Amino acid sequence: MDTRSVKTAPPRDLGRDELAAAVEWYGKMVLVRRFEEEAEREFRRGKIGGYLHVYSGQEAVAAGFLSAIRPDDIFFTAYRDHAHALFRGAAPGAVMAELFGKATGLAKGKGGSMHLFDVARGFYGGYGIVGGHIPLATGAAFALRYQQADRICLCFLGDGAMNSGSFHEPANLAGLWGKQGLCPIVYIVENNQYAMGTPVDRSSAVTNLASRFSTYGIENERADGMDFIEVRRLAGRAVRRVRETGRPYAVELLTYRFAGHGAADLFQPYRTKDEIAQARQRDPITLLEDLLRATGALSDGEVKRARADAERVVTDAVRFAEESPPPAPEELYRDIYGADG
Amino acid sequence: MDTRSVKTAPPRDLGRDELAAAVEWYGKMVLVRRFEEEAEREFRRGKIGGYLHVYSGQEAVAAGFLSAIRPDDIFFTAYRDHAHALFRGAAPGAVMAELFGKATGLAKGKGGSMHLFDVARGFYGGYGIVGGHIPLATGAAFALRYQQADRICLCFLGDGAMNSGSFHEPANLAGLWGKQGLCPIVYIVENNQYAMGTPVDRSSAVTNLASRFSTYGIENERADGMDFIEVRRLAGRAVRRVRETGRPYAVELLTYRFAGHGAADLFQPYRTKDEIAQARQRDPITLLEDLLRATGALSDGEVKRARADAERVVTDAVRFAEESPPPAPEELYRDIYGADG
Amino acid sequence: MAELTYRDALRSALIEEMDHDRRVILIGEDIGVYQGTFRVTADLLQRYGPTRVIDTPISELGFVGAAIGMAMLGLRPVVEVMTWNFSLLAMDQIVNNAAKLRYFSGGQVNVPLVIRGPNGAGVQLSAQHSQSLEATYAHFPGLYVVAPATPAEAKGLLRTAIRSQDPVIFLENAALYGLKGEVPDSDFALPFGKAAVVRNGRDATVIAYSRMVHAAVAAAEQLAGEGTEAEVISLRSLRPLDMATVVESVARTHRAVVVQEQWKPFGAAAEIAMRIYEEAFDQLDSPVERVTGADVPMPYARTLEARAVPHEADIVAAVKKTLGKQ
Amino acid sequence: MAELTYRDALRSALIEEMDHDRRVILIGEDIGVYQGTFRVTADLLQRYGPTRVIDTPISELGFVGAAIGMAMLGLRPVVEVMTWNFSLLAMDQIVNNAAKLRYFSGGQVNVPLVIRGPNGAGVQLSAQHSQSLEATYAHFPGLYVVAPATPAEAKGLLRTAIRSQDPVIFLENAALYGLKGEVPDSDFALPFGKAAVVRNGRDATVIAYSRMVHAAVAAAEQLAGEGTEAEVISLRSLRPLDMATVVESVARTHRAVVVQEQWKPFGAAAEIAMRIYEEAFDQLDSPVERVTGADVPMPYARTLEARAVPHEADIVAAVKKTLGKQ
Ligand SMILES: Cc1ncc(C[n+]2csc(CCOP(=O)(O)OP(=O)(O)O)c2C)c(N)n1
Ligand SMILES: Cc1ncc(C[n+]2csc(CCOP(=O)(O)OP(=O)(O)O)c2C)c(N)n1
Ligand SMILES: [Mg+2]
Ligand SMILES: [Mg+2]
Repeated sequence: MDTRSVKTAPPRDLGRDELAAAVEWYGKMVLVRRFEEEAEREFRRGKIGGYLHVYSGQEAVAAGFLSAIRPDDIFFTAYRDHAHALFRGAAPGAVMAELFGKATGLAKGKGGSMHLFDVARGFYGGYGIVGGHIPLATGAAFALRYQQADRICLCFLGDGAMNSGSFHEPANLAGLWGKQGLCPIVYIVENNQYAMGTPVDRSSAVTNLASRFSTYGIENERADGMDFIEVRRLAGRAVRRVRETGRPYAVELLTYRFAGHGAADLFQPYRTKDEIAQARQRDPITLLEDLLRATGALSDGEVKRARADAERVVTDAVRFAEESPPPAPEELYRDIYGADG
Repeated sequence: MDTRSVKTAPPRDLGRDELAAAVEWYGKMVLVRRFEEEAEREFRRGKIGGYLHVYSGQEAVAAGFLSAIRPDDIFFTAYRDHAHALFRGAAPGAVMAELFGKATGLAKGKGGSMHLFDVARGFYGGYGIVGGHIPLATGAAFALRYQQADRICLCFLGDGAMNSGSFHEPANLAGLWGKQGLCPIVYIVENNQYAMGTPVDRSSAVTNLASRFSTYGIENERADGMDFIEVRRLAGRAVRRVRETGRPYAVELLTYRFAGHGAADLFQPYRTKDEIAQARQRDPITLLEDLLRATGALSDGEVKRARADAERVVTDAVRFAEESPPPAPEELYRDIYGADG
Repeated sequence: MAELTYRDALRSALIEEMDHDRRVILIGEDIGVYQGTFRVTADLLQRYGPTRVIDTPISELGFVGAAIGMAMLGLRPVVEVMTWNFSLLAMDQIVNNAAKLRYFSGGQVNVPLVIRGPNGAGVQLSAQHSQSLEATYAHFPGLYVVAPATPAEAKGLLRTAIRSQDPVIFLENAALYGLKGEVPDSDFALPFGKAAVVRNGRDATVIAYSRMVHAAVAAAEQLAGEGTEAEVISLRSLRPLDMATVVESVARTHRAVVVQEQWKPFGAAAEIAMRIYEEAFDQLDSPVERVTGADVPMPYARTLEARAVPHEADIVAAVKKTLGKQ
Repeated sequence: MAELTYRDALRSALIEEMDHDRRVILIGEDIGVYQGTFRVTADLLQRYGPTRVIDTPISELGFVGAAIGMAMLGLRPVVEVMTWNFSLLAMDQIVNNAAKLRYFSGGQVNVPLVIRGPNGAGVQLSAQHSQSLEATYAHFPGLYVVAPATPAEAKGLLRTAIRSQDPVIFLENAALYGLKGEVPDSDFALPFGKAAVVRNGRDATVIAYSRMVHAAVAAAEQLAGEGTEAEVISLRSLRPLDMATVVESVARTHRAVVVQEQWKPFGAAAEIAMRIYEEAFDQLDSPVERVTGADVPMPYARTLEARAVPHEADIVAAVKKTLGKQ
């Protein structure tokens, strides 16, 4: 476990805008956490089927990056994707409805938890085959630049994904295309220390995952993924640079998954309760909350309100999902081929 | 082209054994070169079908390594495999017969040029899918150590193969297994500057291919692949170390393919005649010949005899192949399943 | 005889083979410390240690390929794919190396390899995680493809698979892991290419494999209530296909229904049905019927998923159709 | 009308689509500087530059996946696989992303992608380089699978493929690249799912695709000399299958022979034949025959390879068998 091997500089001199953003994203992070807790509950209640992978513990990563991109930028991630959709502004009701398999879900109930999509907001999906989205994101980045846009692409991936050919091959393509300024992508390795039950040092022959990008000529850095302010600053720099140069960039963010791998991972024989408890001491939401309280940007009342807001939004989302109809039977045969099919 | 970016130290102080081996392997290299020229001719005469990839220019690589291993060691390579079979002692007639598709061929005429095998001599084959043999070799190395043998495995691969997931995934496995001393393998990158028509700087985001192994925790070095003595010394060190530690090791050998990619690659629009001519100035056979002449180990007469021997062996091989029968029709249905099938 | 779950039947075959043959080793993602996603390998790391129970990174191509190399050198690796869906990443290794190595080496190497894991749709796992890939693999010469339906079949076939000299595609089913059944003790093995008549009947033959055998038996029971006696065959292996058993049955019943879970086009049922036409045409009193899943990527929503996979009722309807009772 | 080779027909479709639509780009190994292994893309790098004709490293999974991502963002990539054999490395991307993305995104994305290259056995390329993968791909909903037999079909279908909103598996054939034939000028396109009767006959229907169409026509000509008139259908697309044309023909001839180059088990002919039974059972006067390759990995030796693939004579024999003339 080396979450703490990366030092977190106490963020001084927070600018006005930065502070405002931090307060706003604090609220979103509270919402996401509450949403995930509820999703786990609904899974146990049998309202949600299939696999369910929650994001608790990693919020600062997606929040930091998604707070730093433009509305017309795009991103891809794996199956641990609820937070990404919510942070980007997808309606919590539509996200919950997707988990419930309802017609009003983000993907009409056809994708489920692992396949959230909100293309109108630049969210190009949630994918279930580990690493399988990395080639797509790389090609998408090329397409953006080919279209002469200065839009960029983010690709979130797990530590486990880095051992797949689905990582290696597109990373090399990105390195090559980047030389011509044709690959504006940021690879964001969410190193939450585990791929299911396998810790990084048993899945990867080197544990500094950021360094792996050097072999593709992709500049990279490694940072604390628990500190929202730091992630957001780093994201701002990375995004600006990628937008300007059309060259890929990579970051490894050290974070931790508080919950089991998925809702079925109950016993977690691969780690101790102690380890989890220790990691929770650097809960990204608490860290941000403490900081904002310290700077006076957040009062007790506001914290309470954020929590109450989250409660209300999630309750509404569940109600919306519950009350939504299942997909119409004929949906089974729709969306296989386009209009010409 | 950076074949010359690696300096060749003029090998002084050649030991007695080293000198004897060099003379012996000089003869083998002359044979291999002559064999390949003849194979190309037989291809044009329609005696050989399918694909034909010759090794001319790269002889010092396979010779250097195959002269440095034990009879009970094993190795895998890709489709450019005639030299590997011949250096290891496969009967030239059986190799040529395989190219001719005859029953007396190394693989009974079923494999052809790309799939030479001589398992009795530890040669575990020739493979046609670029990179596809790298996982096999890695697993084979594990198996050797699992069986408590101190045998080792060599895995020859091309520069082009390094961009495939078929390289990345087993390299990481080797790095991991090596930590427990369970992966006695040497990866030998035969960097002949091209993958078909694609030079290394257009196929790989970094052109120092050896360095790529560092990301798997595999120690590595880069060297001149045209100098037999140097390759053989390096091979001796690498093999000893791998045998002792059970850890993988990697070398990138800078070499050059004198012929087209395959017999069908006639026009070679991707490189100039000049470039080839320049590379030929460091022909590994001439380099060795010059050195051995300079040390007095090789006389004019011996050079002539080596060439005459090669001529005779190749002529015999062709005659053997010509006169051999094609596989019996019932061979079509044999060797699909084992005795239990 | 002992009553075992399908999971424990598999696990006991692994244990018995590992106990008697040190060449047998296990490789896969989270099979050791994590105890296996479906707990088929539970406690085996503790029992055999980390060189015989090897947890791998997420590198399907790499570890399947490495297992082939181990097999070439004389080990007998049993690879777990967490689900068969992920095996598509290793398809080149399976199809271009494992299946063909013996052939293109002119018989110089064996590849005694088993790849096992759950195949087919589960509980709302949606499009990328619900495929049933038997037709995809059974197409390729050089592979064995088996799909046990019961704990006894699971154990008997896994034994044979581990002892085979050739690569075996061993298709389990997540919905069956908890299923209980009698399993013979002692050195029990089932040969490949031998189907089993699991229910006798004179009116029609229903041919199925894996989970669909149970749907077929349930359908047959329902039909029995209406006076129709359907014979049910569990194929057990798809490559090779035991057509002798199928033809013998169809020669008695004169009607055949072939059931598969996966979508219809170019699926396993097409081949099985075609073989019936080729080998028993004159015995048929009505066209062979196929019962299959819907030709769609698997949807997530429970309601849609239920419509995408075949049910007992579909088999009942198909049998009736062959009998002109529709 | 112009006389073009199959190769030039493909090339002209690429050029015309690239000229009129900047979203069309080409990606593959050695398609640019090297001019393409089979020269289908000759000179196109010079014509369109390196951002539209992209030479890639040996990374089939990576560049097919990247092309899917480009397609999702609105480009229309045409990927060349040097041969379809190598596509197995990209199978996960093709089957789990390209084919299913529209579905699991609930219709939010299109994947207008073409993957093209030679399929089938060539000249002694042996086991790893001689596969014919149409059944493997046609199994999966969400894909189109086409296999042109003539220059006109090649051009007309490639046009439609490039304009399609969905991924197209475009199966060429190395033995056909040099074949000449008339190709309509102007804006010529052929719809998917529409087979063609390429030779009329009243006695039996031979159904084929790609290279086997020519073997079927040759067989029909030979049969004609003996007084038997076989109708030959070029299927053009395998997903979807145009059963209307097939059934219409079989309703006239009452006999059907289905031809495929690949080994038999779980191959394309099984599905096509089964569909004939399902949709034209009552029209048949004899069992549907399959003509296929041998069920073996392709051997290298010329003599063995010749025995492994189906020939004109096998088709002749099969037609005669349907006519009871054996
Ligand atoms: C190719 C593939 N292999 C295996 C799986 C099963 N699986 C699902 S998630 C997972 C672990 C992934 O770990 P990581 O990439 O670190 O992401 P995290 O779950 O930590 O977010 C595995 C092995 C899969 N979905 N795809
Ligand atoms: C997976 C795969 N893709 C493409 C090919 C076609 N192909 C055969 S050899 C080759 C180039 C390989 O280059 P390299 O690895 O450098 O080996 P070299 O030919 O230089 O010895 C290519 C692209 C193949 N055989 N396998
Ligand atoms: Mg992780
Ligand atoms: Mg090369």
